[in-house]
Amino acid sequence: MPTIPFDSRLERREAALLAMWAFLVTEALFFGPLFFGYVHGRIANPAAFVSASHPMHVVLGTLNTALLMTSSLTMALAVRGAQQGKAIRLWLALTALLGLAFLGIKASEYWMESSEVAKASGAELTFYFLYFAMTGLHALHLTIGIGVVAWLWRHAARFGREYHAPVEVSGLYWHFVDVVWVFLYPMFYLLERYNA
Amino acid sequence: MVTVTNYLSDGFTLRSWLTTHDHKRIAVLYMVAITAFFFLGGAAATMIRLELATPQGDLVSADTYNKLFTVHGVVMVWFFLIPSIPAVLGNFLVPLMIGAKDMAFPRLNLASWYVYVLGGLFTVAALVAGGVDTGWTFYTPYSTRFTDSNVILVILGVFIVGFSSILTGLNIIVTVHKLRAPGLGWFRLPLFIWANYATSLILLLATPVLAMTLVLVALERFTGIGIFDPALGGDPLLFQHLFWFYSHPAVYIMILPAMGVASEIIPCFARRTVFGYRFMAYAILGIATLGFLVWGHHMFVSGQSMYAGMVFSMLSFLVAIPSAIKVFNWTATLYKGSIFFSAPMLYALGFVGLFTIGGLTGLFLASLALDVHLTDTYFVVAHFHYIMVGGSVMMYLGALHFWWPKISGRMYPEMLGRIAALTLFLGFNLTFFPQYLLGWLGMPRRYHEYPPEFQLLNLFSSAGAAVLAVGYLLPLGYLGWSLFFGKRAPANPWGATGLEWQTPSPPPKHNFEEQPVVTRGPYAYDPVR
Amino acid sequence: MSWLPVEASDIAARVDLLFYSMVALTGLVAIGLFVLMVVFCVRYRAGSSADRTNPPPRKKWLELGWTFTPLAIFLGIFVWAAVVYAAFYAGPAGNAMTVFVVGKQWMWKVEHANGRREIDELHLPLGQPVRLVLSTEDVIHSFYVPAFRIKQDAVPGRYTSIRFTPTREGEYWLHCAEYCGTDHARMGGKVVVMAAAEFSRWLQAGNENRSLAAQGFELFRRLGCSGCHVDSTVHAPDLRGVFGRVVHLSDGRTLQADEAYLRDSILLPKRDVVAGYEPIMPSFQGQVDEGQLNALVTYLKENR
Amino acid sequence: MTYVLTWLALMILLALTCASSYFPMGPWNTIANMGISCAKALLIAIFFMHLKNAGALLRIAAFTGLVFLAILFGLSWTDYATRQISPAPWQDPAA
Repeated sequence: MPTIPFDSRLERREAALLAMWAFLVTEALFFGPLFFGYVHGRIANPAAFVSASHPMHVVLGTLNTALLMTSSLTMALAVRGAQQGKAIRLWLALTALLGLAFLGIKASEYWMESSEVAKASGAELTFYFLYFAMTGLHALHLTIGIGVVAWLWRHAARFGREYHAPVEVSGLYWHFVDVVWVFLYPMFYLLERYNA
Repeated sequence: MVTVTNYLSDGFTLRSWLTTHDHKRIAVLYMVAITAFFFLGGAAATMIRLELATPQGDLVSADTYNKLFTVHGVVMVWFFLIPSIPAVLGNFLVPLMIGAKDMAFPRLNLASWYVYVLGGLFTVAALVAGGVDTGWTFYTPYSTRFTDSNVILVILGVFIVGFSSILTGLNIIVTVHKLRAPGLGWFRLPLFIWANYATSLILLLATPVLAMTLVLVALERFTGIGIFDPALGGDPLLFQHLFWFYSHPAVYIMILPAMGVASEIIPCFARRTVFGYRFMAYAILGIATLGFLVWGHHMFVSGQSMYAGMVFSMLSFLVAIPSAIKVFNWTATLYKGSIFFSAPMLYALGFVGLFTIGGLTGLFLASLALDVHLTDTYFVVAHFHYIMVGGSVMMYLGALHFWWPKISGRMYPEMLGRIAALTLFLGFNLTFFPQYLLGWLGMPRRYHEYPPEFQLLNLFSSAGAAVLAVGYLLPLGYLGWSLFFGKRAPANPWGATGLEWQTPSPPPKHNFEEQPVVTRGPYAYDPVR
Repeated sequence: MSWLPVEASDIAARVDLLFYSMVALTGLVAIGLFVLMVVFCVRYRAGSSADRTNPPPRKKWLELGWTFTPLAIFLGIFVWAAVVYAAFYAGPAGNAMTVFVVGKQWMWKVEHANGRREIDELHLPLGQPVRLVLSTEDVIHSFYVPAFRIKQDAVPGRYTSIRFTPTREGEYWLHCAEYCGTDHARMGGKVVVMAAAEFSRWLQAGNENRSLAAQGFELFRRLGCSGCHVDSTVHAPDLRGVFGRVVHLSDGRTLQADEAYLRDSILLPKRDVVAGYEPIMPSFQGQVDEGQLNALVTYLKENR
Repeated sequence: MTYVLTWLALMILLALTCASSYFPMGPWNTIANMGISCAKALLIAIFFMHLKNAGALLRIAAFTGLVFLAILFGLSWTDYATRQISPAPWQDPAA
């Protein structure tokens, strides 16, 4: 058993929250080069980025955004439920299911887009490269998030008014993944839609 | 006398070490691992200096030479220097110095060591598979399109070890915030804690950028598409911006903890409080922050805009100021002290001298017009070795000597310690000072062969490297020897003031028999003794 | 060997003045500091009888002093160095002689305006301002002549340039300073600075190639440029005397037709379309190499 | 209740950002999209991630991330904004 360096659960919770926020800062900077690469690419090759974005399935993308934001709502409700000592399994299950639905739709989009990629040339390739890298990394994060939520679901009985730091911390992570998508959505789906 | 189990006698099996959650044992694990990598990187350096003893490329082939300096850079930067003080001494001392039982997340702490080892294995695998020849900087498009060496494997190794750094940094930050002993306010913290805290901030903020940038290189290499490819509207300089956004602050990851160590050792052996404690603490934070604003000074001739060069040059001069403050304050700490020249103090004084030279020559490189001539020559090589080897490695060794009694419970042989410190100081200057001259005379770096007129200075440098090698092997020998035959160390052999000295040597598993309470600031040494 | 590197360009003298001033300044600071450290170490060694009453824990004016004095000095050095740096890039364009340099693993290919080419050597006339235009066929290289104190990276996908004036006859080392693979250390040669008359003899002698402008004219026909740009029914701008002219673009901008603009127009014709014309010109990216591009631009410059 | 309102606001913003992209507004399309994204991110951070009730330390942590991203973007942009590029033909060796 490791030494527990904290004197109380309260201290431990505060440490966990700080650690998660610090980790999310790291995550934000982890995405940094990709976002910067996108900004550079789009300013250097505006036309290619627009033409490459038009085959994106804007309906599916919008639906996915809605799903993910709804999952953030259910996750927030799960966190509050845990803090108040209420049952949270339903909220956790909904969160995970919404996440899975997102991944399913994303996968079908990947499938449909593969033919567009084959036709692309020049800086359009850069657009697709960034699209797959960024949404792929996001999907990876979401997959980890779903795993974490499933773990919380399994151990839901342990959490209550006294001890709920793991739910809170996982919630922060889930919302962060949501925030990333909030930026990815207009970056890849909404370029000069009026010309599409 | 009651015998308390100390952390070392808390189990002798390999298993008890490899599954430990004790920050002190994890520190020892790190020490063993980075020592191995230090000698691996050192072996590469030895080969480099042997090759450069003559102008012709006669010892190894050009390809082998390129792989040697790449290995030297990759191993020394990511597998030795960056984890050296934070992961070994930071791990060992941060909880002790702030009166905590352990790091905030002991399991995570152990995990970060395993992550480090995993990253190391990938890197070693890349070496076994034939090495990599991009230099530690992985500049595109050479790394993405042209070399046929094991770039992806090494990138994977560096990517993984980056997460070890991030986890260590996370742990230190949360520990310093949440686990300080009662009464230990921020301005009562030892400067070593300030330094490791600031270092951890950099680890957290800079490392992820490197990790992603290297992933982009690997992806570009793998898929043939990428944002650094000019044929697709990308920009090779984009890589350099992202790379140096990490790699310049990385220099401060290496030097800040060394500054922290010097700030512990100098007051202790001058028997007086550190001069200008608050300025020292602010300078540490200043260096950590300003260090993020200067990366473009690596790119003055890269095709970066002239105006951006000017912005980065000015910011680079600004970051020199907190460094200057620290040097002045250390010197002023000697004033009216009562100075003992024990081995750790010799290392610390040597550190101040070498860091001063390294820092002052940094000003040359921050000056735009001079950098055009000096960049990518041996002047740069000399400059950063003065900072990283003369600074960080000297102080890592100084710290090992200073806290050796605490870590091992044994005293090292003092006279040998002093001899090693002097040997290193002389060997170091003999090795690297001629390289300043070589750079000024125009010898480019990463050269396997060079014009014959540079031979004399290169010979000095290679001879110095031999002295330096002796200087590194000496401590390995006598510190190892002292583990078994050294005199048993008392709790506080130096009469130092830090909390870590108020617990037995070596410390018990939970660090303190009872929770220490802090009632005064650090470095409260009696003025006269 | 000499302990001081030769100064063979106008820039070198200015760089050296800055360098030696900084050596003096930092040397003074370092020596002062080391003397102080040694004095303190001797005077306050344990057991000495020196006075140790009231060691100051801090001295605000002293600390502020050694914060702001270096700041002022540093800003001075910054300005000095920046002014010299600007001369590398933003010197007067006027009478500079342009030489094209192409880096390639592991050689430097040089092409003079009249078409004379050389490899791993660069001949220059004494006292003539020179503008090197650098590009690369593969990885990043860096053109480094220590005696001139110049260094400039050649970056894939674009041209970079640097200016200087050779001021001393002789042969000097030319190196590649940016690591570029296996034979990086062997990528280099020499720069030969000769008297102006001797240089023009050298330039003419052994020149098997026709002038760059003549090559450009041939390309202008072969690639079909003349089909549209010369007396044609296709509505395309007449290019006679275009160099240096102010051009009005279809989106309202105006710019001067310099070399960069001509190059852009060949490679990325849709970017800056001249007012009154349709964007119908195809891109020649990938069809012309940089040598041919240089020839075309030189032809356009001389076609008045 | 706060949560549901936040969610509603997010959905309205989503509709806005999606709809706006069908009206040609030149550079303002991008500005609107990014502005709305920032607003959404702020809503999530403040309400779902509880920055509203968080202590100073957590707020500083969140802010630090933004500041350093801004440094990465801003200082790099001092180069891109002032760089003059003459493109040269360069071919991928593999192609």
